[in-house]
Amino acid sequence: MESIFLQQTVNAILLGAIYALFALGYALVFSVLGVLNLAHSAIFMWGAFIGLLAVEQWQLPPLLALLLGALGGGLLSVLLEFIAFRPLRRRNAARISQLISSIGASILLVNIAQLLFQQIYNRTEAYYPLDLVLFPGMSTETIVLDDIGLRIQPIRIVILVIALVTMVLLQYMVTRTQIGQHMRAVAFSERIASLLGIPVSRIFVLTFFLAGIFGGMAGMLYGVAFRKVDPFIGENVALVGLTAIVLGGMGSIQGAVLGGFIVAALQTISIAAGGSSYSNAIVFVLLFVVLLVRPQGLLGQPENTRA
Amino acid sequence: MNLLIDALIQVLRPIGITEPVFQFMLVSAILGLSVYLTLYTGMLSLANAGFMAIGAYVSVVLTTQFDVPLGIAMLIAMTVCALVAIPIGLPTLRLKDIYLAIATIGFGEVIRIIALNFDKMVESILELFSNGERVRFELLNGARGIKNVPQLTETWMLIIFLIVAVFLIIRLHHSRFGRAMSAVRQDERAASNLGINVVYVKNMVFILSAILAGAAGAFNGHLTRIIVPNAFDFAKTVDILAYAVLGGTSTWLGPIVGGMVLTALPEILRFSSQYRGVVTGAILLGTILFLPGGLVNPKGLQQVWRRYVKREPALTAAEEDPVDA
Amino acid sequence: MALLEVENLQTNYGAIKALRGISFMVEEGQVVTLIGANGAGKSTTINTITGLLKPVSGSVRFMGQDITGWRADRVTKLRLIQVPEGRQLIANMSVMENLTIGTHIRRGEKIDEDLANIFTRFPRLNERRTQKAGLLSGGEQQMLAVGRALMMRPRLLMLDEPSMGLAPLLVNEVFQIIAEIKAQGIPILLVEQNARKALQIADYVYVLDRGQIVNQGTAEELRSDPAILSAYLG
Amino acid sequence: QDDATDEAMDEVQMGAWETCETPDNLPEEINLGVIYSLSGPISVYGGPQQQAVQLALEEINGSAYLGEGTTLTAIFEDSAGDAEQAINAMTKLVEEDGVVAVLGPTLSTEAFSADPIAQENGTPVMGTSNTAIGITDMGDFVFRDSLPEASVIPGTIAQSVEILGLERVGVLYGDDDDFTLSGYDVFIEALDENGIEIVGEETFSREDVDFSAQLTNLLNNDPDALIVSALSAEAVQIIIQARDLGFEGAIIGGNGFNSPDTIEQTGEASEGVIVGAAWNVASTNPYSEAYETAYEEAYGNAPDQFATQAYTGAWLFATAIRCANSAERSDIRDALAAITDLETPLGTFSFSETRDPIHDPVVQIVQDGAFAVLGAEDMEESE
Amino acid sequence: MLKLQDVSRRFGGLQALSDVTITVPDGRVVGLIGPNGAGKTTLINVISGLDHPTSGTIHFDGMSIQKMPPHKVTRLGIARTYQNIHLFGEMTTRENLMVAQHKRGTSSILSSIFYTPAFRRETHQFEAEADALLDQFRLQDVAEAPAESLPYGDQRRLEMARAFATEPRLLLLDEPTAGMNPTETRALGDQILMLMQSHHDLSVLVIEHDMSLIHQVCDEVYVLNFGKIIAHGTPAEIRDNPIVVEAYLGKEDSELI
Ligand SMILES: Nc1ncnc2c1ncn2[C@@H]1O[C@H](COP(=O)(O)OP(=O)(O)OP(=O)(O)O)[C@@H](O)[C@H]1O
Ligand SMILES: Nc1ncnc2c1ncn2[C@@H]1O[C@H](COP(=O)(O)OP(=O)(O)OP(=O)(O)O)[C@@H](O)[C@H]1O
Ligand SMILES: [Mg+2]
Ligand SMILES: [Mg+2]
Repeated sequence: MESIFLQQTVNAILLGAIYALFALGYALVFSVLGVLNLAHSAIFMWGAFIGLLAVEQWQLPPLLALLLGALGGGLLSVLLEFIAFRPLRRRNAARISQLISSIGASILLVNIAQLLFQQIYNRTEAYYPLDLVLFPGMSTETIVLDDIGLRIQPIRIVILVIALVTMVLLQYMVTRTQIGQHMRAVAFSERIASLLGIPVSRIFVLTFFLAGIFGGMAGMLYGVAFRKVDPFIGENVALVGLTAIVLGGMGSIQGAVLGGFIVAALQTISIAAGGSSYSNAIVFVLLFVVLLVRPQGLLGQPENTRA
Repeated sequence: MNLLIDALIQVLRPIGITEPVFQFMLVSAILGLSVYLTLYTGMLSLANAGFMAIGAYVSVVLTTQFDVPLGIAMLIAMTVCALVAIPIGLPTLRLKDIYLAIATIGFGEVIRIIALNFDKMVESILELFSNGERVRFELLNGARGIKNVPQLTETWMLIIFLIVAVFLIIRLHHSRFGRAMSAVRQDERAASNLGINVVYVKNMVFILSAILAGAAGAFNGHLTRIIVPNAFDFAKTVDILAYAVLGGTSTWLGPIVGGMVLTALPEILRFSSQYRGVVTGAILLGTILFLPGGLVNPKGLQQVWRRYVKREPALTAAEEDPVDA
Repeated sequence: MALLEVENLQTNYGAIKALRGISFMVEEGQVVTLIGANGAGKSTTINTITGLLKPVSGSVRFMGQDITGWRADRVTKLRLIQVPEGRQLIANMSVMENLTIGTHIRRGEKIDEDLANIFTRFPRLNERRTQKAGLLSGGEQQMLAVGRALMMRPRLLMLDEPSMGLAPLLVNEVFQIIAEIKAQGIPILLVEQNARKALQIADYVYVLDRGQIVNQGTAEELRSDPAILSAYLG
Repeated sequence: QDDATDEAMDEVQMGAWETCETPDNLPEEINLGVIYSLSGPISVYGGPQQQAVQLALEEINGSAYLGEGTTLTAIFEDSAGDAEQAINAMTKLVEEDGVVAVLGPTLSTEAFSADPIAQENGTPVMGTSNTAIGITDMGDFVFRDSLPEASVIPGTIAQSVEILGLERVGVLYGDDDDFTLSGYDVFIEALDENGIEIVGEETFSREDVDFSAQLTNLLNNDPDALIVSALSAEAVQIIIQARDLGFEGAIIGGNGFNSPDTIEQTGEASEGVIVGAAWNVASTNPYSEAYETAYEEAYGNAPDQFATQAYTGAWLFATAIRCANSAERSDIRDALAAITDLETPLGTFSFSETRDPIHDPVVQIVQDGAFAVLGAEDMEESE
Repeated sequence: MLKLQDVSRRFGGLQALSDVTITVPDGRVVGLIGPNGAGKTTLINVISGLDHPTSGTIHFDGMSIQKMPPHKVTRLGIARTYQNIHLFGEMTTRENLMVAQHKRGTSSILSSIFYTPAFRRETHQFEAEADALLDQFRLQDVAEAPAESLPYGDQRRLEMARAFATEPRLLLLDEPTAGMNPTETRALGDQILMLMQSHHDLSVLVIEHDMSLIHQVCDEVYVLNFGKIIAHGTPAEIRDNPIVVEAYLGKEDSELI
């Protein structure tokens, strides 16, 4: 009983790391734009896809592939800013139309990926090689700690570390650096930011680039961890990611990470308690309760406005 | 009426709109109206897929298990939706924007999961009272769905329902309640200080929206011959939102047009075979970029006219974003 | 060559013609005031100069450079600083952050010194330095807006109704600050409803009405103009 | 020499289908409607199905199977895994395009929505991956060549129990999908019949990728074997993760395990995996081998079961048309219903009274990185 | 009559109001002045129900209202304007007024759906009233323009007109003349006086920094500083009160007036 508890805890933490990494990029764009970028999950998928092509078709070393996946995600994300968001902002369109344009972009990206999969693999799924090691010297053997009854795959630990490091770096950047301050100013109001001499357009591009990097990286790591990649893997995490950032508090970096871990923990707990059919329902019920008590999410800030 | 519909279908057939497609377009139009009501009141509620599921399941169980006529089954389904909307809306509608959106998406997901596990849940409850004997209970059949649902929905019913709904919404807009809806959207605090019971307005609208979604679900359930929980998932929610926003939310006509266009689009685009998805995405993106206010948006069309046809210089007003809005 | 030269500026909001071709200038070291009724186009003028709005025609030259149609952040980098109407603070940042956020456009030295100056002038801000700007009272917000602009060391400061919503004591304070800024040789373009005080401090005055300049002159000239007296001085 | 084997293969292949005289009464072009999920997540299954049908049609037309001058053309429609689109596609094919028969749709759910349209219009329709109960009850024009789980799983369980001596098993299944849920029901029934103790049941959802929590739960009860009702997309993950968690017993699955990926993508982890299915890549039936070679040659990867059933479905329709010597929908239906003991890649194939398929399923186990008939060794030993 | 007894409001560590006791008698215009951040807006917020006091009681005509939601407070006859304009920007001027008539409407949704005579009568009556208000507040010219496109001064007047359209017996005005020039300010003062004349039991609580307006319209004035009432009296008394001069007016202004 003790060992199963320990194993489930580890399961939850490792799953949470992936959710968290994905949610980070989501949260970043939302906090700066105030817009949900529903195409973020497509970026995630493209990160996994590019990484796959890199190791599988171009035979590049996996670390380089990770870099390419992240970079590809970043560039695609910037592209999204140019084609799906900027034109609408320029015309002062309602935020909700930006949401819809991101859906359009997402459909486009997923379908392009599907065509490419078909071209390259003759079907719409493909796998990362079985014995892929992320960096030289890394083991693919499951780590077995028999005396406490624990088994962990090394790759998941790597993902956990990457997620945590990324979170700390991002948090530092946003709260401690000038760029971060400028991002928050733009997030609050482009108009005010521009009156403070902040190059608004450049900040947007940067934000999208960073978010894309996180999305792409998360996708690539997800691919490495679970190996199967298809044009639709983004849909698996889209709702989870959304739940995570809302639960944690929109616009809060730690919130996104915390949310990711909580969602994973809840899913795991409900499965461990014998409720695998209800695990997602339980997640949403908790979300519901949290929002009723703290409408701004766990780490979110209350609205700073007055009558 | 039927003659008219037939004639209309004859005209539309060459572009790929057959009668079933037309029926689904009408259902989408109702869904569009459902989300329009909440958006018009400033609530980004995405519970529509959930209420659609409730409407579909309740009405289908009634017509298939209890031989209730469709009309009455629909009324009951709509009532159930309204009753469910009350306890959901009261706590949830205090939330704003994306928080409301995700909480209501959560509602939809929970409904879907309940539908998936309903039989199992009832079974285990019944087992509590039966001395541990294994009980079989089959009503919703989980993922297998309810099969062989009679196709009771007729095109004319959908058209009449839509006309009545539009009529009521127009009248609603002209009532003081309609003005209150708009006021709540634009400035909740000011509205409450003018004597508008914001909680009441929001909840009423949420209920109305739930009723419309429930009706759409009931119609839809009696069109597809089978209902399964996964038909009412997150993707459906996103679709419904897209109906309203792509169509434009400044008038009731927008969501109707949006729902119909978005539903017809994949059928019209069948000729593009494997490029269908890409083309759909590109059209959606292109439309919203050109017409950010949606397809039906008088102001936006004027702007586009000025900008692209008359080639006047672009508008110059920068975004107003006061500190305390 | 004047510091700021505005020539025949025309700006529209859609079909509404808010500016119908106005021309004026601000010389080094001057305080120039724009007065005019509500909706005359004063804010529109300032916003067009800073690049928040694009003019339909006309030109804006600053320090000899044609900046017509530049984006606001580029204009601001020239340290042509606007204190916008309605304060426009970053509500979710602290007072302190609001004060320092614009300082990236100047060189780093003496920021602390300037900050100390601001705090002596507005002790209220010092007390609230960690509070979120959005929760400040109206007057506190106005002080913060002026403070923020000063922290950017403007070459030309454009103030859009800086005394709006301030207690009499603070109105005096603000005008005193304006006088001090003027004394430091920083030129100011001031938009004011409080014409009495504005005329006291101004070197030159333009009167705006429905998007056009209908009168102009030195402060003394206008103070003795009976039409102005009755319309703006009450 | 290669050519020679190719030819020999062709012979085997073509020989199988030539049950009736070459027809002489057919129009130049016969349109066959095909509805598969070609976009969206289900396209993983729909895509190969489409390719298999294309392959079949090339062979059919290339060999003038329907007589010189007659071509069988497929009109492919995408249903995107969506019941509404399936209805729309079926309406278009049956009412607008006037096809003589329809293959598909991919999902049972789609079939329940769309097949009645074919039935109403007297157009034969054949499911090639619908395994739910009640599909063919929709009417006498509704066929399927996909063996329902109920015809496969009981045998799988009985054999596994006998050979491996199972006593306690854990069950893992997808509960939001008709296919996996039907599989689960049949598994449970079969386990019951064999008196096997179920030490745990866990569920997952379509497209899940992490099954560690469920598996940890199940393995905690020390089962002899894991019974899995999943689609191939999840099967690979489940096998790998179960082994990662230290499970060494048998993993028994249905259709879902029955894909080339099961071995390719799980490597050593697949040792001891038992697959009971309508058809398997490793099938030694000569018709199946010939088909498989042709498929691999055309598309570069091995077919899965659904593709094979789609391929067979296209051939079955062609055979019905040939035997009916008519392109009339009702004639085709009658000829189809009359098919008995036809040699196909699925084995010796007949339609039952209820238009369901009758042929032998296969139960195989992964040994030394390859599928082998379950119990083959024991049988050899005992001989 | 409005009566506040020992009203306090804390925001975390900040005591925005402490033990404020004031009375606004019927038919009187009461001024509320004080330095920026003194708590004036907070006071109006707790009266109008947008915010609630941490302690103390508020009575309006003997009814305790300190816990009431805003719409109920309004229905009792208390209306307000905002320091930062809060109009319904997408609605026209006239529609803004019609929203304010909401609470007086008796027509049900059903009657409007069926367009009953009662509904039509009510609509006509409201339209006529709206026209009268447009006249009274000099907004006829912009009646059909969207509120967001109005010049600032017009917006301020519209806010007041809108508050007045709820037919209040107590009107709370938060800096109604901010951004107006002296001429406009005086006109607004006249407007308030006119309202007082035509509505006998109307009372007004007005926050202002413009002392000329205070002198023009107020019967009595409270002075708030750091959340406390530091002075109360007629405008003239206040002007000469040294504490007020020190905390609020400054030398120059008291001399000027
Ligand atoms: N966003 C806008 N959309 C449409 N019209 C506008 C907008 N902003 C201002 N206007 C119009 O432009 C004209 C000039 O407005 P502006 O704000 O420049 O006046 P102002 O002189 O600053 O007045 P105030 O003293 O009230 O601030 C007014 O008629 C106003 O109605
Ligand atoms: N929601 C809030 N949270 C925290 N502090 C607040 C909040 N609302 C007001 N305050 C603080 O309470 C004090 C009083 O604010 P209030 O707005 O009532 O001042 P005021 O008298 O209206 O000033 P002004 O004349 O400048 O408008 C201020 O210091 C303000 O920062
Ligand atoms: Mg202005
Ligand atoms: Mg105030």
